[in-house]
Amino acid sequence: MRFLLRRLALFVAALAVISILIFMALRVLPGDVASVMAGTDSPPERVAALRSQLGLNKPLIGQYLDWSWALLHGDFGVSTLTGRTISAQVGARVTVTFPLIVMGLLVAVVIGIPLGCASTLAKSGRVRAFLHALAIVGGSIPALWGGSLLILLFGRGIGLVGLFPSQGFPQEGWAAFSRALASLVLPALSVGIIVGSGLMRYTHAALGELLSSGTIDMAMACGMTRTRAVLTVGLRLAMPQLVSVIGLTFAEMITGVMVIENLFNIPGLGQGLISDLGNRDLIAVQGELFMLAAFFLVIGLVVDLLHRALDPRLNDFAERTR
Amino acid sequence: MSVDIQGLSIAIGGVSIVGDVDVHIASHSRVGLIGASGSGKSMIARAMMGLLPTAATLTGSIRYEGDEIVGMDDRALADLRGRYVSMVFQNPGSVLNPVLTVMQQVMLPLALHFNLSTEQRRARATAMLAKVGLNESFGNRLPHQLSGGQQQRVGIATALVGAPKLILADEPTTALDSITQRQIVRLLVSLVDEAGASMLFITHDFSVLAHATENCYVLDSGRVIESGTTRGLLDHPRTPQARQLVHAARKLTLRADSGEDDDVVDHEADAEPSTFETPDSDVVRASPDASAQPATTVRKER
Amino acid sequence: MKGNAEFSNDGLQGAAVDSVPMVRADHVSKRFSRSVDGRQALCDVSLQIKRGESVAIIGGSGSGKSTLVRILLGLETADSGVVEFRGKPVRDKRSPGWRALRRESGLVLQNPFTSLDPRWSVARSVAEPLRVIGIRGHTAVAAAVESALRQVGLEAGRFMTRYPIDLSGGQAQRAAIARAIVAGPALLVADEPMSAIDVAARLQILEAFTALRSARPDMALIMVSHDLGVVRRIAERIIVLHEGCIVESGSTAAILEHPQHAYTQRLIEAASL
Amino acid sequence: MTILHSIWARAQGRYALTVISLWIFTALVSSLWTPHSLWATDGYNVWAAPSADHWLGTDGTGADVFSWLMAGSGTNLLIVILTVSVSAVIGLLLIAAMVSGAVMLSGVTVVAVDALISIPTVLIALILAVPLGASIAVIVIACGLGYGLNLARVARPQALLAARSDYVKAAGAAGISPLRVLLTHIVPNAMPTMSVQLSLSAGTAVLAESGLTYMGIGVPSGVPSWGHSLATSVKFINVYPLTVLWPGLIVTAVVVALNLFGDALREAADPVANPALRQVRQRQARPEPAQPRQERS
Repeated sequence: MRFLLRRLALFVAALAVISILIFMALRVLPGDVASVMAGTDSPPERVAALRSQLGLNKPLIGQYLDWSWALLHGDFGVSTLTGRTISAQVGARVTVTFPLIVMGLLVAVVIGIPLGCASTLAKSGRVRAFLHALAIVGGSIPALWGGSLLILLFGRGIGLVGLFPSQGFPQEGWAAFSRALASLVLPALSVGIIVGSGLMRYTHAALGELLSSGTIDMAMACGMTRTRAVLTVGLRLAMPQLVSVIGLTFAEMITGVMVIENLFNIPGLGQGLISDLGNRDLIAVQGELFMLAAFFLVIGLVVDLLHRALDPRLNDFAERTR
Repeated sequence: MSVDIQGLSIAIGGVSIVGDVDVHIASHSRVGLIGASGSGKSMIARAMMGLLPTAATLTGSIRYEGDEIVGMDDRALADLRGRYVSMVFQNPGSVLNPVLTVMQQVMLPLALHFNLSTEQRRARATAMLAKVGLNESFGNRLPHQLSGGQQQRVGIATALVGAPKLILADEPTTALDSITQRQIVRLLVSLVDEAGASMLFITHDFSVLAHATENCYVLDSGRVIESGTTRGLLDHPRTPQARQLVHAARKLTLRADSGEDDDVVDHEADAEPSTFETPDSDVVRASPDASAQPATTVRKER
Repeated sequence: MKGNAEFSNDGLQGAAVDSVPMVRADHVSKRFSRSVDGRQALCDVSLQIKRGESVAIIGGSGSGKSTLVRILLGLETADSGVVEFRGKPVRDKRSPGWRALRRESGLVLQNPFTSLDPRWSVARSVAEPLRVIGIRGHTAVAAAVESALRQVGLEAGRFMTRYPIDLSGGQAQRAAIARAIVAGPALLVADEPMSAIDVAARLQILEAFTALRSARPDMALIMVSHDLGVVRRIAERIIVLHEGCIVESGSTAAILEHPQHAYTQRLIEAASL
Repeated sequence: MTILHSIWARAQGRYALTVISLWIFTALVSSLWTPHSLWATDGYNVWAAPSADHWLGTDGTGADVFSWLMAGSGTNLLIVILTVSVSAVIGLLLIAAMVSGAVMLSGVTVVAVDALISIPTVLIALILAVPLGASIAVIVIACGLGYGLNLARVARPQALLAARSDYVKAAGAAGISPLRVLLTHIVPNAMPTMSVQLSLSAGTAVLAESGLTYMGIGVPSGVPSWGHSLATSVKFINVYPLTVLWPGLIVTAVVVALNLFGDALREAADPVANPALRQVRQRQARPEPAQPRQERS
């Protein structure tokens, strides 16, 4: 129990640190935030109006407290460019990015874990070597290139075999469910394959370690075949590690998603953030960065707690940490 | 169950670990396999259980009651393991499944080989745990919450719960302190005899072997160099390696009487073990031999 | 609880009172860091070890013998009681006697394969303590290492450049002993040096210790073990530890011939062939 | 030299060493000479197919693709070297804190690493991009921090094992200072895992460069890099699909080489795993002692 409180306390502390980091990043800008946002040649009174609207003339600490207080109420401020509240803007993008991440993770898990097990269990050395090589090459393809290859192969209109749309996302979003889903297939594949090979290598390493431990021998001595022992006992013991690996993969995946969203022109968080950054809509960027950071801190917390729960020795060990 | 091993050779990556070994274990008999570390003794036990590493190559024959097991596929071997042949491992702490409670571990072989209801399995497992001196309260403990001796008792219970006909004990006492060692050996011997099974006991220490087995084979770098009754070997070891093992065992232990050691072992019977309530390990049932001394429980007044 | 002071000094009165004892512990107690039932790892232990004396501390697992040794070496702090090395307290890093104890003590641990750094050659491992006593010159270090290896029966030429992975159990443990004695310590502590290796190798280690006893008569030796048979040839005096308390102590012959306490009797029975 | 020798002995090692040395060689040469000047644009010869004059054809502005890729190798090499060193320093500092005696320090560091590691490097890069704009510093700091955390987390088990080992206890008992124990015992024993992780991070840094540059927060637009070449050719993928092949192939080949180099390095540089290394150190050791040898034991 003590561990849980310590971990939660640190989660909140990390959230605070990240918010300060993001806040400072915007304030340390060469020149003043308002003038940058208003555009270089805009008249001074426009800049002054912007300044007061954003409350920039208050001392830094005051600004930070206002912002974080608003954050607690889920109000991420209003984008000066579009006039829409940031939370609405982000809300729309999340409905695109989140399914993409989930589909990507699915592809990664479906590729990674079975092939990871196969590369450990396969009888013939050649199969093991081939799968190992596949994992290394798969993990070395830049997201950008992987995506473009998939477009060239399967993209509708240019690809050899036009199966899936290679660009864009239906205007009406998920209303046109089938078209929306189809447009996410290629992006999910390109993200999933790359992250999947990483998962495959982690699974291979985790299982490999376990094979040499006596626990598999004990399970076999009780009457299990080697394969069954590895798949039941082995996987169960590797579960804590695999969970934290999937958590890590989730974080790695966002890099891929951001690139893929821009490549496939998918209106998700990634593309939105980049365009906001491009047009210097700093308030929007500030809100979006914080939301993403909070999202990943939560993922980290959940993965860490799951890891402890799955491994009885750990939470016992945590109780009596010497 | 009688076991016949003929011309058994094991090699890993081209390096020969065991070379042309012949071993016979009559049913209801306890046979020892002794050799320095690295002599390949554990490898023979693993071969008998089909637990050899995938890179190992095996030739020769191992027959249980006449049925050849070399060449059997893993599925057929798995049906044997835990039902007819079972194994007690050296380091129970690193072998017992860390996420299974004691009860779940002991019930595993039953679940794999017999279709019993959960209650029957639980009852049989509880009875087995009592036999190895672990009462109810140990049922839902996890391996890392047990002492070395208690972990090995769980290992023995798991090996014996399926009433196998052959027990392979691979250095079961090496990781334990001297008092627990003697308790575990006595426990194994009594349970094996009670079940009418036969046992192959592997160790590097003659003093442990003297208590556990009737006859034994001496192994040196993968070859059987000598065999005979354990007592006979202790008194007159022929080969230099056996002599060295006996010499070392003598030097490192006390005589029954603690006079200066001489090479001839006096034959008066071992002092009968009596029941002692020892705080750091659980009550030891007096072994079923006839002349049990009256239980004298002496505890130092605190 | 009867103070067991009388255990610690029986049989000593007769000996000429040496200068200050090499190691002295007075009413040392220590609770398990998170003991559930308040059981004590060490309860009120007192003992004295003179210069050049060889003492065995015997007990089963959980008897607190390793904790006692770590406290005697100042590597662990007792809850209560006093521990002194050559008359100076060694409670922790800041105690006056601690630095001297580090320089003048050698420690041999149980498992030879983990007590040598796998990525260091034998020569470099054995030479490690020399830095602390200021021997840095290449030839001086090499000479000290060679003589230490020779004392434990390892032929310097062959073993100096070997790595632990190429050594047998017996050889690795002897290299660990060489490391413990290379700086000429006044006190050598061996914490169950033989229980992790097989019988044949154990004999080599026993011979190494007996050779050391004769080569360095004025070096005190504390041998911790759970096996009476092993220590019989080494120790002049035996202290039996059971559940953190000294239950019996005396000369080796006395203990082996007339064990008083039931636990000692069981230790003897467990160690007889 | 023996380490390189042992790496060369294995097929994977050979591939890794050839690709990496080729990369370093091209990076050095490119700083002096490229087939065509990077700025020699030729309006009439835009998107030309590979020809004798332009080995890999030309890009949208008519500049020589091959020269840009050559020049790019220098930038990427610089980024990889900086990122790996930053992450090595951060990783070592974190490990030192995690295995240190002070329970408070090690406890907090362990949990802090677990918490912060869930922040993806791209997010850190984005935060840094706001003040710094697109620059190599963004990549190096973001990746260095991210991989440093990762390095500490992956190498922690080895480091803890070493810290709690008997040889560290023995060194402590002999009076060796904790800092010296850390540098001579704990770090070398965590080194095999760390060397693999560092070469993995080198590979990921190359991949990250291409991603971040495409998103406009990596290498500034004027500076040649593989990410830059990839980003420009991807924009016209439906018109000139071929041009996308070259940068992607180079990056993948290099990242594969870095990964294989990591695996090979782990075996080759570790005396425990590499018997050849042990023989060599024996020959380098002092020659046989002169005095007569008597076999005693």
